[in-house]
Amino acid sequence: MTIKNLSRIQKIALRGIGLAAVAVAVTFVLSPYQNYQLAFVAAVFCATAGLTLLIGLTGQLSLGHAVLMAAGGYGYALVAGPMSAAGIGGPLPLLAGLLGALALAGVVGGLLGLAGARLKGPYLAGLTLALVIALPAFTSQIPGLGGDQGMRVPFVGVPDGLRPLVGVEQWHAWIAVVIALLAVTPLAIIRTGRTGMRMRAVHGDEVAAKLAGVSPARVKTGAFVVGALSAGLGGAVLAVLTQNVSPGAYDLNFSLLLLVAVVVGGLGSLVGAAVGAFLVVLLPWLIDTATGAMGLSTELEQRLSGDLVVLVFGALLVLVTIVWPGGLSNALSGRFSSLVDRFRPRVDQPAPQSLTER
Amino acid sequence: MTADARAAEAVTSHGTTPAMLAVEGLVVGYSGAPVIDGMQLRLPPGQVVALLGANGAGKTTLLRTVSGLVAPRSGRVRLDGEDVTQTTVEDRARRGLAQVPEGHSIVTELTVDENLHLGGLWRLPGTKARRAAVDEMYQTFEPLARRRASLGHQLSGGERQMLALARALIARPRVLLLDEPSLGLAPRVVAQLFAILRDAAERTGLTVLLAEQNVTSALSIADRGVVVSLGAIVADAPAEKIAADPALRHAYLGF
Amino acid sequence: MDRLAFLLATGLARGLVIALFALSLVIIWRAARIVNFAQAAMATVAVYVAYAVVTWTGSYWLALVAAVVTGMLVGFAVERWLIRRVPRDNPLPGMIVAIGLVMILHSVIGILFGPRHVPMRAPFSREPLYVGDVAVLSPYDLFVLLLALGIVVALAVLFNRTTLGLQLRAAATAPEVSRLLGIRVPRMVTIGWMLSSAVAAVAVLLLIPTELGLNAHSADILFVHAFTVAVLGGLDSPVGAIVGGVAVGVLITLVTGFLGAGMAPIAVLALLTLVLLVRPGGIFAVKEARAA
Amino acid sequence: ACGGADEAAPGVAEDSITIGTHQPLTGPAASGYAGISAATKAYFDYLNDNGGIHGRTIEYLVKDDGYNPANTQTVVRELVQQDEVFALLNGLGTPPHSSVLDFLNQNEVPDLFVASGAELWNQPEEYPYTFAFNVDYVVEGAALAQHFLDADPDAVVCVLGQDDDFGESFLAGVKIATGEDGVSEYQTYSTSNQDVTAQLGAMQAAGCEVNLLATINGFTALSVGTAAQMGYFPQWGASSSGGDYPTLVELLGEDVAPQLLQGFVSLNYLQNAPGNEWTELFEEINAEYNGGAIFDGNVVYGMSVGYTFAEALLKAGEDPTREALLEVIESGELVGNGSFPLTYSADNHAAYDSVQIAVVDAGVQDFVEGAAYRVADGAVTPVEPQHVPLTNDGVPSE
Amino acid sequence: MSSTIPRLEIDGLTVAFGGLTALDDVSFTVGEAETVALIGPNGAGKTTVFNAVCALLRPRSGTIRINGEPAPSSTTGLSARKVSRTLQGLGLFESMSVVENLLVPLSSLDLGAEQRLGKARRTLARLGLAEHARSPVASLPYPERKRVALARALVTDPRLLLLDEPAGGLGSEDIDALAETVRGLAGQGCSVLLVEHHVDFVMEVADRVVVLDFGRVVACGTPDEVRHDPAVEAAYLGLEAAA
Ligand SMILES: Nc1ncnc2c1ncn2[C@@H]1O[C@H](COP(=O)(O)OP(=O)(O)OP(=O)(O)O)[C@@H](O)[C@H]1O
Ligand SMILES: Nc1ncnc2c1ncn2[C@@H]1O[C@H](COP(=O)(O)OP(=O)(O)OP(=O)(O)O)[C@@H](O)[C@H]1O
Ligand SMILES: CC(C)C[C@H](N)C(=O)O
Ligand SMILES: [Mg+2]
Ligand SMILES: [Mg+2]
Repeated sequence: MTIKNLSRIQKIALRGIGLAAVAVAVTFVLSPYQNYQLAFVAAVFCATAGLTLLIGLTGQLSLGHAVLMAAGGYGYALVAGPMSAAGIGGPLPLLAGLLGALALAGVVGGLLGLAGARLKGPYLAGLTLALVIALPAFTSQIPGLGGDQGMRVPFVGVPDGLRPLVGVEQWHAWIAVVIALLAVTPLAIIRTGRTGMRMRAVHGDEVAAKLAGVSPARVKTGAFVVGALSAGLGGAVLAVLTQNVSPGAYDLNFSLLLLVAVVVGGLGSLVGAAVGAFLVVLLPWLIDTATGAMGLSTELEQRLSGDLVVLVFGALLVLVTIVWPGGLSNALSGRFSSLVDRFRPRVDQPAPQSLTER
Repeated sequence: MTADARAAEAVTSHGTTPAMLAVEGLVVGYSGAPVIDGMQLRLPPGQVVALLGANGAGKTTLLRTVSGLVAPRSGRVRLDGEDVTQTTVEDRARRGLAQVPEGHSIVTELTVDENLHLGGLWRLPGTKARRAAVDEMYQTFEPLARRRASLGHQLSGGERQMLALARALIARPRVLLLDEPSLGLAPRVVAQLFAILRDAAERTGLTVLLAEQNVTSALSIADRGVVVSLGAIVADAPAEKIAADPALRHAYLGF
Repeated sequence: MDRLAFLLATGLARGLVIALFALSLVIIWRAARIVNFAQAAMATVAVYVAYAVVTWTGSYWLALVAAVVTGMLVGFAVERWLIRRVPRDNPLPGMIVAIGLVMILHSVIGILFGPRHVPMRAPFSREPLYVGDVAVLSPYDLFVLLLALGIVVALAVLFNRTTLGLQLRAAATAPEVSRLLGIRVPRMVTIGWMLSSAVAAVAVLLLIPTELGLNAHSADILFVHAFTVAVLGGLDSPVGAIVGGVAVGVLITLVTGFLGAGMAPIAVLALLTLVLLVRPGGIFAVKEARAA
Repeated sequence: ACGGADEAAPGVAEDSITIGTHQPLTGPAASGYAGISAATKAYFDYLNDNGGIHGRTIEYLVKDDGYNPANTQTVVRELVQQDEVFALLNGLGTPPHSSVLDFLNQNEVPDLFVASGAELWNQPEEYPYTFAFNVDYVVEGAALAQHFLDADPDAVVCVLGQDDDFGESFLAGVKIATGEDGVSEYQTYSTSNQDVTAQLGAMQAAGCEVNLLATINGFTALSVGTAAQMGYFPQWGASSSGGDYPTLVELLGEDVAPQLLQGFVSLNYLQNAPGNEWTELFEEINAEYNGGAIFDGNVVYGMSVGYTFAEALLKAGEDPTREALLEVIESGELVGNGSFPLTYSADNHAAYDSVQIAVVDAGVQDFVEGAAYRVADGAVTPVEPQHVPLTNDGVPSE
Repeated sequence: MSSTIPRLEIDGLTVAFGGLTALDDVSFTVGEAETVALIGPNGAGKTTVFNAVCALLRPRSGTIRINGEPAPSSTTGLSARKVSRTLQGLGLFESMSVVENLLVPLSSLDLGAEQRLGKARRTLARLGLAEHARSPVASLPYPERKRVALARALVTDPRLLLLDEPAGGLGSEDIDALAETVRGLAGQGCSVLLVEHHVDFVMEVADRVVVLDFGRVVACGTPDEVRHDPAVEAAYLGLEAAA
């Protein structure tokens, strides 16, 4: 069987698995901290991948994507926590926790999606903004969510057999990479398939889409839900990584950072979402390391720390929007705009066997 | 020189009368090859000129270049003898150049009444004068009068087009550029509109450049027809001559 | 009962500042069809200048003038040098550039002035006047009330009764048509930005004395509330901004007073959700565009 | 987990030792606390110029976490795994620091002198590597309330608290002194909403005479200022986190602060009274090593943290290991520089259990003679302060 | 018409926008394989009829039946009932290619990917658009764009086709081609209801003409009957155009 005979979905899945395998291999050469960063990138990628589809394909501006990650984190903690406490060991709490993350994030995403289906641009942005702002209030008002301190999340240790081979951070990076694979592959499939086309249709002209039998409400809600599920998984990964989920971690700034990631990476592009995730995680560290190495005065260093990163992100956001509206992934290589694009059905290719989507 | 071309020249130059609107050596393009290539055209005051040509011939491009929405690669646009090539769209409008762009161009978030007032902003100083002109327009286009408080985006396609035309007329322009004004209008309204144009040209010396697919109607009120193809003028003659020239009609106008 | 009256009055005073800021968002929406996420940060810059003026001269009134003037200048600069370069075919790039600008302004203010709050005093007493034995508005609240109402009326007249207002509105939604009608669209958009940032600056100036003090983030929550209000009332509706602003101010105060501070953001979210479910374009939304 | 006797501990080099911290240099808490780490750093610079500890200088890596737990996670890992710090010192804030509690303990990194008054840090069984620095909020609430009740047993006592663990623990402390039903009104604020008129209106309406504040400095100023503008002048008592006079003056403005804060009650466990020998030393160090930053409670606090760490490091021996450091702290040998000697022991990781009441009079905040309380086992008892004297110009020595 | 159930049956349709009665007790039918033109002055309510049939608005009263059954209450239900419509503007998905525009309505049909693609390409070929299949619609000249809009409506093999000003803006050659296409539809059993101001085109393709004015049906009959109806001449055609 040659590559040509594979279905589009199989190709996307294979490609995803290949990339994940590369990422796993890379963990062996990374330091623990770098593995932690890699895992963090994978978690953020889960969220940006969904957000880039939401904004890029359906045109819905969500400023509350961090809340969906938080929902995933809390969903994970609410399920995995009690199981661990009850003494259940092994991979079970992790798996059940992921289901919990999917469930809670799915519900929140569904509700947001229902709202999004009715609301246009700025109105949806306003609602999601109010939601991020209200997140700490929810966690402090709903008993059991631990208020500002958030919830403890059980530690996921390296399985006994692997312990001599891999460190904790490396193990976590593996978990993160695999979950990212599971979260993003469906998005890649959706993006290039029928559903992605419908999303673009709804974005293009709602009335025409309706007349073509496409329900904007359903498409928009669906986009929110798949974005939420993926972000929820990202939130679960973060919970596992940090053994904690708290509202402060998912504030408006983080939501905006996710937005920066997808815009700078290139709206609608999954590679862009990945580039953005890397940027959002690594840039602060790079800048911090750079200012640290410059031997600035303590006072100046204190002033710059934190703020300089924000300045750079802000400048990037402005610059990219004005200079390369297609985002970095587009600007860096025109044709290579998205790896996944290469597997997009070329509609007039003579051999349509590769199009057995169902 | 063919007979046609000679006839065209006779109409074009009008002896020593200065042109109200003129384009000289105009070259316009978007990204690739020029869409309009070295065009010359002179409209004396009070003349109604039908600009004809197949879809994509460059009619819209010419009108947009004249009004300033598109910058030419080279060449000049003159309004009443003055070179306006370097001036902005809004300056040209204030000097009495009005354009009704292709496709129902109104401000959809304003009411019909507000749209009409906007039309008179520069050429009719004073609220009173504008009010009177607006009311007058309601008498001409009575469907608009019924919808005066409606927002633009509630109107039907034809109502929008009517509004765009009324708004252009209210400004009492010296030169009026119309891009497919009949689009979406009921035949009776088209007839009425063309009658108004004819009348304005004769009474107030309005100069009209009229791009139309509706060739028969357009030629029926025009003094002169200009046929463009592939960015150049291929015929320029009195309207009756164009209407009567079967070769021309067949080659460029498709009927 | 006294308590309710007190909370209502307090809510009204707070609501007016929110309303004023929301109004600035409505202005910029009407004049440029953009949600300016940078409004608060831009206004904060203006208020830093006002702070400098009040520190040098000791005059609040000069500071007020300075806030207005700087607000206009900031609006001018941002529109001319930034927003004008942004593609206008869809609303997203504008919003995103504004978000980028927020980050830039916040960090620059942070780097220049540090994280501390600097205090600013109100020009009038904030001790409430009593009606019977119910504490109601303070002189400062009255000042805010009158200023806000004055600005609202002035803007309503400007937008609905003057040709400048007509031009501003036309330029925002249909730039090409407007240019063909002789309207200097770029100038109109700039004027819209200047007006709106000036109003925002005044709102933030009025806010600071009731808060911790001036800092890069002083107006963040004001922006969130005001944006909520603008959405609640309908982005196009000045009346909606005022009514919504007062409603949200009163709601926050009542909920904080009776249920605790933690419930307030939830209450705001609930109100917003409820209103948008019933009227997706806000309470005072103009009629929806026809579908086809 | 590190190796044998001759292998150096992480962060320990021939002539330096590297430690780190996470601090809010930006974000919501920066306004109140960004000065702390700068002061600690200034103290270390002073110390290093005076020969350091056992010939080693102390390198203090300060990472900004913006008071955001997710950032805390990242920067603390960076400190531990990338920069390989010897210990974490004075990580600030309950939500941020609680998110790295497990990580630090699992990785056996000394987690010293946490900057928060939550009770979380004092759990030697579960978190053997973590030690608190602030006196906990329960102690603060109880001591403050007791002080007011000693003066007027019938006072109407009310509490305004931050809507988190800070407010709740403090309230629990107040109730130790007043009894379960002794708090007439409990109001909360949230840091995201800088308007406390509604809360103060409620307290005024409830006839509150003594308002105890579990507030950060900004909200203390806001509460006092707002109340005054409402014509409401109760007695105020504030937690040490929100009762720093210089900071409040800065927030309220120099012209009105002395009047507004006349009689303002607060408490502390550090020697920050004007004229105190430690205070004067720190003021000098501040002028010389901290760019003359405003000298407030944060500076005293930050330098005290530095001193306490230096003392621990000194006592941990010539070639310090993490184990030796913990051992020496748990041994109870550490004295610190507070109003009371440190209380660390193997089964107590709290730094202080006693506080001294301070009152503002004529623009000076000073401790009140004979007003000091110890809170232990659910009871408040009066104690005598035992000020630790300044020796060797604040450079710990054997 | 005949004993068979009409494709589209509109009975007593009344639509109001606030105070404005856009349609007032409008009734007419479109039979199987019949082409009916709906004409009338601007603002008469023609597009509103379409909007009502497509469930884009809620009528005040009246019934709409398609193949004898009540019309679907949601717009998205139309394609299942084999009803297609073009919009008065173009209403294309501007960011997509031509073939993708056609794949959107096909996406809800229960067909394999190859079948969908095949159908789209056959439809494009039929309308002479095959060479443009992969071009972005935004890059096409106006007449082609107009044809893409038509193709998108035709690709699902509708039994009832609603065309809103299909000839608007087209040159006479394109109009002739369009007339050809529309006449061909009847041959395939498709019913067409069309709104158009191009009178010659209407007269050429319509079996029957319904004339609306101020939301009421003012005339109804064969093209010839209607054309010489004085009421229609006065309200709609005007004197010159009737010539
Ligand atoms: N904005 C644009 N960018 C690129 N090419 C354009 C643009 N506008 C028009 N063109 C091209 O320029 C040529 C002339 O177009 P124009 O719209 O001027 O023709 P027209 O005569 O008005 O046609 P129609 O009768 O269809 O309105 C066409 O080939 C068209 O594709
Ligand atoms: N959503 C709406 N809100 C308010 N008025 C509307 C709405 N839709 C249509 N109308 C009004 O109803 C009337 C009928 O409109 P419709 O679009 O049906 O006209 P039409 O017959 O299609 O006209 P045209 O030939 O100009 O397209 C018009 O006066 C229009 O302004
Ligand atoms: C920084 C501390 C002294 C107080 C702070 N409120 C906390 O516990 O988070
Ligand atoms: Mg054209
Ligand atoms: Mg219509």
